[in-house]
Amino acid sequence: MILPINAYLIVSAVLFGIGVYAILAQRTAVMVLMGIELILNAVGLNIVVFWRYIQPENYSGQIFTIIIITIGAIEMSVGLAIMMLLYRNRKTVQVDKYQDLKG
Amino acid sequence: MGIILSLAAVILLFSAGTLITILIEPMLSTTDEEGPASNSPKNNIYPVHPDSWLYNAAPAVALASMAAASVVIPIDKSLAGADIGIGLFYFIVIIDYMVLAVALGGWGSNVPESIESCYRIIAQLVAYVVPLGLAVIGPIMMAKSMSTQNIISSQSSLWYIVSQPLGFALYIITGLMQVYRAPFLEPFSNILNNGIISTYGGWRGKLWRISLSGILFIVAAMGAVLFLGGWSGPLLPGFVWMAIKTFAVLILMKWIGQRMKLLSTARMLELSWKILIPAGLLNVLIVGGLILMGVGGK
Amino acid sequence: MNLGEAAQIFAFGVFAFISIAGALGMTTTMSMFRSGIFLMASFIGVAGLFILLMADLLGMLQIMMYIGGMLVMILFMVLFSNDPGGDMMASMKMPFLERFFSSGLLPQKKIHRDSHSHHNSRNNNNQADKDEGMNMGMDMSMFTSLKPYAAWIGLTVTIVFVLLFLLFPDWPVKNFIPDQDSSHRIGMLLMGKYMMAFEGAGLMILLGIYGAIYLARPGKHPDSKDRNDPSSINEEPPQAAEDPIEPFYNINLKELYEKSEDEK
Amino acid sequence: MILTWYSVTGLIILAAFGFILLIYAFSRKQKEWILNSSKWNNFRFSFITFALIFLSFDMEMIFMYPWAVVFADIGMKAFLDMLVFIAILSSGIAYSWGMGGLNWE
Repeated sequence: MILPINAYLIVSAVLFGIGVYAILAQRTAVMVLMGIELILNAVGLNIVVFWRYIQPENYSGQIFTIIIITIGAIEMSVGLAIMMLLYRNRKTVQVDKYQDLKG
Repeated sequence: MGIILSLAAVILLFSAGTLITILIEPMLSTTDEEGPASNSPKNNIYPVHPDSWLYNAAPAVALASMAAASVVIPIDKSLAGADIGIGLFYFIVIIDYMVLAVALGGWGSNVPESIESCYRIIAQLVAYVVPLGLAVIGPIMMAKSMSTQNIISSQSSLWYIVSQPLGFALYIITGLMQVYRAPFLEPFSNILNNGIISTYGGWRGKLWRISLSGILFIVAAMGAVLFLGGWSGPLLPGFVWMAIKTFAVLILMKWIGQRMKLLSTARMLELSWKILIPAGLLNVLIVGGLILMGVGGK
Repeated sequence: MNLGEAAQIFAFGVFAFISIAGALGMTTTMSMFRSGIFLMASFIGVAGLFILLMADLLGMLQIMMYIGGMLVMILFMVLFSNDPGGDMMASMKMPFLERFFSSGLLPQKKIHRDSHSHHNSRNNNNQADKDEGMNMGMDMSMFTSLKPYAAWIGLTVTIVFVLLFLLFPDWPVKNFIPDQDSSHRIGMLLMGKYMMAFEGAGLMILLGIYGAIYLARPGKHPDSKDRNDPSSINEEPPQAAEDPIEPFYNINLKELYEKSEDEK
Repeated sequence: MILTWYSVTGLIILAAFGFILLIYAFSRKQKEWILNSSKWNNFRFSFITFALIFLSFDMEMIFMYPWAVVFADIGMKAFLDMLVFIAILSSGIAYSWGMGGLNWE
């Protein structure tokens, strides 16, 4: 317990910032999906830190993180299926090329 | 101080185990070995345009995954690397690093055949992880804990191979998929001229050879722990029983390998998703019923 | 400050460095495969932090999920992009961070000089490259136009959170070692209080499978013709050298499947 | 206690990396090159649906392990729970099998 709680929170904050950069700066859809995975992960780390330092006797923090990782996995599979469809119709995955709805 | 002792014990015993596996393999295989046991080129060859970070990291990840997996295997009553509370889950997770290592090596070397073996390895990972998890759940349910020492102590009355034969069969088949031996050696087959083994020469080839044989030894040892009661045995000391059971499982896996037709990745994926996973789900329900009827899980 | 605590601080430093370097590498490296591997390294760093926080079941779950998931995602990346190896992009001028994280790759120019003919052969067999042409400007690049703004937004978000955590550190910290047998405790909670979460997650997994299968619509999209037939794919690998007794497993799933289709 | 277990694992992984660095230092053999052309594009990703449902099935394993550890203590209630869970997931497999997903395109 020698490490203060802020050390872990700063690490997850930096991961969150990099995730935001990854989503905004990347062109291919798969990299955007990886940015989202990174943000989900930073949030999971935050929850485990709060469980460990603030309420160690109640394990519901860990179950919350398990559900978050499940959501990350399912979102990855459905996201890749959608990209599969887009790749087959438009022959490209550059996110900024999908502008049909702009009208 | 205790950590250093158990560290030295694990490293000593598993390097000995791996070397014995390397010596035994030529004896067991009648035909010239095609899969991961084929010998790597002698000269120190390097691909011309490798992705140098990934290419050089691959043997290190392979050896680290083999070494980390050997922490959990108990050799005697007290002599385990570290009796981790979630030992079996740790074991299944650490074996995936071997797949990561082969994928890194395959893609990093930029040679067409090894790139193809990288794709085949990931297809094999997709095939074997879920049935392996389902096969391992039987012993966990009966032992009420995931640590390997508890599983062995709970098998003192009845070995798990007797109460759940379907789980043992599933474990052997997915164990063969895990170590890329005989029926499931598509990523290292002659079509892809031995996959990534042909792109690593000299001592790095030997490193791959050690890791791939070490993983075979460790999966056989874990099979002995899970289904044949590890080091528990009447007369002989613990580690002799463990050695006998491990090599029995090893020889069984090699024997099955020579009997079955080589499966291509397509057949393997269909086999695992259409037959092994339903059988695994059935195995979970059967073991649940057995426990409710009071057979295991005292 | 005995050995245990020093080791803990050292381990925290190593895992924090791995996760932040991995995340940075993911966004900046040119090769797509390598960015997947960097993201995997970042998740393994976070799993190490989980183990340091005594949540070992979560750490192992994290590693298992993200090694399998990441490798599958890399396969999709290779399928979608026509330059996953990062050769073409490695030759362009890059700021420091990109150059550092993609330093292992050999730039395309070298391949040009070495064997000019070989490069052309690579060029004409994938049609997608031909119409986009090899000499186009930055539109092939992996970054959108608003990259500098994104960098500033990411930076401000990080600075805001870090200052928040530094200036207001008054969390009600409790000095208590959690129960070591985490899998037993989680199992009891899953079966007891969080039964709905357990079944809800099952339903969500089912929805994930239904959605993915419906969207990917297998069997309706045979591979496009222009892909050359790779040499190494052959349906039936060579027969094992000698096969004394008939192997017990000899049914061929393909015919089994076709037979059941004919009856339909 | 968790930390001492994993410190053994960490030390063993460090030992493996050290062993490799040691060998790297001692090997001075002359390098020979094999020509390669990065032909990643003849990649036919024909197990798309296997990969997609593998992601979801990986998550099923996560929920099975804690359940398996506490199953013998709880008994019938846990068995019915898992029956529902397995029924849901086998319906996932049946759906993908029916839609023709489980074959190598």
